[in-house]
Amino acid sequence: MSKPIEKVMSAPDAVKRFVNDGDHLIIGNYTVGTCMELVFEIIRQGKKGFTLYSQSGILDVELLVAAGAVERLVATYVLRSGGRNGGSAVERALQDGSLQIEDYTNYNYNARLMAGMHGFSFMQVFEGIMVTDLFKKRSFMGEDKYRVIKCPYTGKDVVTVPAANPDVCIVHVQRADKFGNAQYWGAIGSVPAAALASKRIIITCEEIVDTEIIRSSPHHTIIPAFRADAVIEVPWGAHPTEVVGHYNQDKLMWGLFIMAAAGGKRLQAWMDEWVFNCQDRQAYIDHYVERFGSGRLQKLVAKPLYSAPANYGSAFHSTWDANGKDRGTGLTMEEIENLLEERGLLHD
Amino acid sequence: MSKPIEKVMSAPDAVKRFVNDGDHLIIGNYTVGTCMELVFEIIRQGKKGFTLYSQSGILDVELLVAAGAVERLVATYVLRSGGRNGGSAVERALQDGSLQIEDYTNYNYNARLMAGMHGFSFMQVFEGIMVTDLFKKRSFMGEDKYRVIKCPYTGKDVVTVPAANPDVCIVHVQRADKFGNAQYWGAIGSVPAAALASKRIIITCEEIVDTEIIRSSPHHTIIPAFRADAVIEVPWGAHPTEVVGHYNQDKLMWGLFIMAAAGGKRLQAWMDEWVFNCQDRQAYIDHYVERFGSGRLQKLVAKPLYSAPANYGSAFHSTWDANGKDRGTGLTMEEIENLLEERGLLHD
Amino acid sequence: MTKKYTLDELLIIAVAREIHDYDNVILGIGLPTTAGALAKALHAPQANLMMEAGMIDFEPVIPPNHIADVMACKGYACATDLFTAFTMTYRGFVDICFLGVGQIDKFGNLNTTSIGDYYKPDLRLPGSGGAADFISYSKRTILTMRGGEFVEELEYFTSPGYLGGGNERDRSGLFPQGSGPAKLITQKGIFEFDPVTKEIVLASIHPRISVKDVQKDVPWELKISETLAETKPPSDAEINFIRDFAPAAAMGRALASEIGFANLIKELEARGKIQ
Amino acid sequence: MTKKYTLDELLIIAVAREIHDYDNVILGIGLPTTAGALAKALHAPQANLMMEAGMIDFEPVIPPNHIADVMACKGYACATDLFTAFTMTYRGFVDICFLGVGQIDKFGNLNTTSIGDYYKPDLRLPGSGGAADFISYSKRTILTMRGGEFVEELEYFTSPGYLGGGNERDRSGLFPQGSGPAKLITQKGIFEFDPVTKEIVLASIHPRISVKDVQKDVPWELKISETLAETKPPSDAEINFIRDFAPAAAMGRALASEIGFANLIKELEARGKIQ
Repeated sequence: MSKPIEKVMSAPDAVKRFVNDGDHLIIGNYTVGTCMELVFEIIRQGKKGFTLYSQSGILDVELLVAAGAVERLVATYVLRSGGRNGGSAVERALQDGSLQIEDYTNYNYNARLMAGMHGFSFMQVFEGIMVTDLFKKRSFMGEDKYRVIKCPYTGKDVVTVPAANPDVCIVHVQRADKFGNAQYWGAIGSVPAAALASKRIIITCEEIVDTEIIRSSPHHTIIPAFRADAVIEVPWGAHPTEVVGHYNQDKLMWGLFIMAAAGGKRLQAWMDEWVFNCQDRQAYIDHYVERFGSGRLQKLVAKPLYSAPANYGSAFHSTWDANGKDRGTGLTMEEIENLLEERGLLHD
Repeated sequence: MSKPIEKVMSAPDAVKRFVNDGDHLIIGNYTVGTCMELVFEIIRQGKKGFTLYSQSGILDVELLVAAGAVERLVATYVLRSGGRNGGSAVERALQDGSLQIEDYTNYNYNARLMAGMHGFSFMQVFEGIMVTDLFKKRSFMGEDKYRVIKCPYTGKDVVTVPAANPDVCIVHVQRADKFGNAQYWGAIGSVPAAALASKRIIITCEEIVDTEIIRSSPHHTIIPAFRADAVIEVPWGAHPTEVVGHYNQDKLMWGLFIMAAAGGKRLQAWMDEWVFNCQDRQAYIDHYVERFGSGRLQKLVAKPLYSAPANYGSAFHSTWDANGKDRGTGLTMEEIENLLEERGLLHD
Repeated sequence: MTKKYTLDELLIIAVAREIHDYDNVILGIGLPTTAGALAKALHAPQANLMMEAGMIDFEPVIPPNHIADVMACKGYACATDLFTAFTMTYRGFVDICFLGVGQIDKFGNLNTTSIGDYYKPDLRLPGSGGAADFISYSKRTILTMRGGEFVEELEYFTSPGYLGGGNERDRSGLFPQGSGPAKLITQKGIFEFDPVTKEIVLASIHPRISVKDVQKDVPWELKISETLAETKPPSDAEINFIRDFAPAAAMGRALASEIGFANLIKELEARGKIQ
Repeated sequence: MTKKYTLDELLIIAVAREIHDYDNVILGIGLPTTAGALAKALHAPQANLMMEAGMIDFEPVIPPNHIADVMACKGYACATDLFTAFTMTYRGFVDICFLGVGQIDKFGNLNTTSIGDYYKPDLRLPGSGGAADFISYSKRTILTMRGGEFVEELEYFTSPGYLGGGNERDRSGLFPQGSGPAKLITQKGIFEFDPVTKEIVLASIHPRISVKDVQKDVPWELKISETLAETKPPSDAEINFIRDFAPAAAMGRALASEIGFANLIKELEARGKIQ
């Protein structure tokens, strides 16, 4: 393995090194705890030409599309602000021809990632899709969007989707260690699959913790260190979306964004204020406090509600008992070495 | 859903109700924490004619085969006692023609369960298997053991295995609630897939805990209540195998079993003593203490080593703030009801 | 004497009554989550509420913000992933699900994707999300509509109802026998589907709504049930639960937003943060 | 002056030396776990030790009892499932794995399933377990043999080495290019595979073993490397680590069992539990 073992760096460095123009880029998060700071940084650096994958597009997709960074969108659900009379950056980009979209169901989209994560070239989906326009209307994926094969056991039609292996996944989690072991809990959705299907993984987290914390709770680890490329500690990194155990959704900022999203100029103004004029997440939070007061942020901070721990205990953690005897044979090291000598088992 | 909501019953009742002669029976556990008491009870009740699935056969498979309960075995790894000069119940049953075996790799076996768990009719496996005798030599599954299709995207050969949906899974876990939510941690192996692929699920656990414990740590739940058929609290239910956080493998009893397994008569004597002459797990443990002393058991008891908890906290858990005002509108209930009246929104 | 109610409350309560005790329930966001919380509190205490993001058996204590909002409850029994939440549906373990409607045709087929040319849409709606797969494989589906429309022909076919009507859905072999939309609930009435033709039928009408009021939204001659009933009004317990659990849902989205926004401005002004 | 060592220790140490720093390592049970612990302690501190039961990055503090023994370590970095552990291998993320040998042929193909007629075997061995898939998709595979045998023809083909030799494995298109068994390590020597013919070649011989000793186990004329070397003896640090970590492994299975059993009898007698 050629990756450095410690993956801690800054968000600008991570985006510079691991996100390229024209990449297939996937938002790892699903509605909750979205990797907002990485989205902001990608926009600040002017990266573009993406094929963007998103399970459920909210601010993340709107901002990247509004920034003109996305050419193709693989989606299941996009944001629409303000009902029939409203709009969205996605709608405007479709209308002016600058964006192509390929629609899937949540499950179909996830199946593409599951195939990618496991190294398969395709995954089965449910046959009912064949009667819908999801199946019948195709955009940039053409024939490959869905294909139909015969089950070798039942002879029935099986609908397939092709594997997705995005170039880079950006994802926000609760905690990680400096090696890149990332822990996430709450609504699992497609988060692990999005990360593991991807070629490169950039992780922001609310806190970088000692590796002992990670190693004591391995069932919460969704990305093992050897798959991670970058780890960045970004408190409030998902604001205005929420992070389970850290802070709630900020309905004020969310509302301001939603109102802005309905119109192109308003959205541009929002981005100027919150993305371009804030050089990093700390500047963004400082600006927020200046605009709205620290009390509003403080109100969002989660009160602790801890999971019941799992006991990983064992009766002992050494071969040798308190009297220095091997638990198996009841012998001390000296006795063992003498025995090996006696039996003629030692060579030099 | 017609199942009763509370699933607690005795092991004899559970086996009587949910295990039938001729069933496809699967051992949910994988080497560690094996559901020994359920295996013992199935043997005590003289159930037979099984097609048995086991990821890694140890005492469980040996005992069921030695009891003459198994006609067909789907396996990846079977126990062999004592090297070349030893033997096993499986070997003896193959030699006398009373048992048929279908060999898979660990991954192929697990792929059959993944297909079954997800409702697919088949699952992809890795193409390298085609050069081996696992692919070429087939037993009771015949042509279906593996089939080869073309990938609709790459045109390459894709090897498939058929879904497995066993009639009943028996499985031991650390803790469960009375509704059947079962939590397991440690080596995940194929444990969740074995349970969830099956039509019925019988769970033994070291402890039945308050449902609040379960609900605080949902990431450890491998079987949701609506899939469970029976829950039985059986402390030491996996002895002589180990249960993470509860007790270590008992090398004394394990050793006695291994020595017995090499010969049919010795194994029968072991079963007479430990299975047939002990009416339940408590009697088995009592007999153990009588034979070997309680000190030996005590030495196996795990010392606690708890996982770092996950914080599921939120800023608030009620729509109403401490002053009785709705957090969204800042109004009291009375003010809201007056407003609805004023705006003419109320009907009767 | 019963308490007075809003039309939003009537709709939520009609939805809640579709959930039976012991049901495995997939809830969508908004109205169904409040309905699910109501059902669990009042008449279906053992209903298993689930979300496609992988939350199994959750009990919301506040209305969830979205489909992946575990902070709206104090714990849930099992965290699974989205893939498994859907394959569990495909296997037949989901008794009932709820979908919102953008456009609906005579046979309960739905569009929630786009209006106009799909490739250059006049209106881009959210899309399928979980809808197409849930209505395909859940045993029953309850549709709800606020702001959607009845149309002769969908502009995009997102989610399958009864296809061309009659037994076409069952005959296709693509769906579990007997599945499909069971009811459509709007602020005017409750619709069912004719057991033979599968055409939508007005089955129950809310108090003070006339058949004409309903017909004017429907571009074909709407079938009316021979046993057309008036929707049973909400009980005090139902109304009180909704107001306590989700006052914004009781008020309706427009009013709740208006007052919420005013409240925010007031708070910011008080802190000198808005001039 | 170096410490004296047992043949079991020599074998384990030779295996450990195959693990490089930063390797993603799949360990099987027994000898490889001790070798993995040794490598991590002495020369490959950043090696990622994994087990197919789904343990990623574990550091054993005692020798594991089996392939799913998390009680042998104090925590591990990630718990995944068996399916994912194998698909991760298929995708090329595993640098090295270790397999034990029942029967091995000239081109490194393996039998760990049965001897005699497969359907009515003379000897039923354990089976494939993870072996066939790991040797297929790991970048390198190290074979170890204690008690196994070299044969002209396998009685059951469990796990693919170089098939019929030459470039047949690579040419088949079924395996990653360049994968396959890299070495076979026994208590007598270390074997490699000819880069062109893929036939097994004796590359290194343990101290005090003659080529004749090795040849007598092999039913064909064994190829000997032109650069045949003597295996580098263990260092004191290596020997001390093994004895401390796994005294039973140092002693060898037969002796450890004999003494362990005697110890048990003594203990039970002392407590009056055996007459």
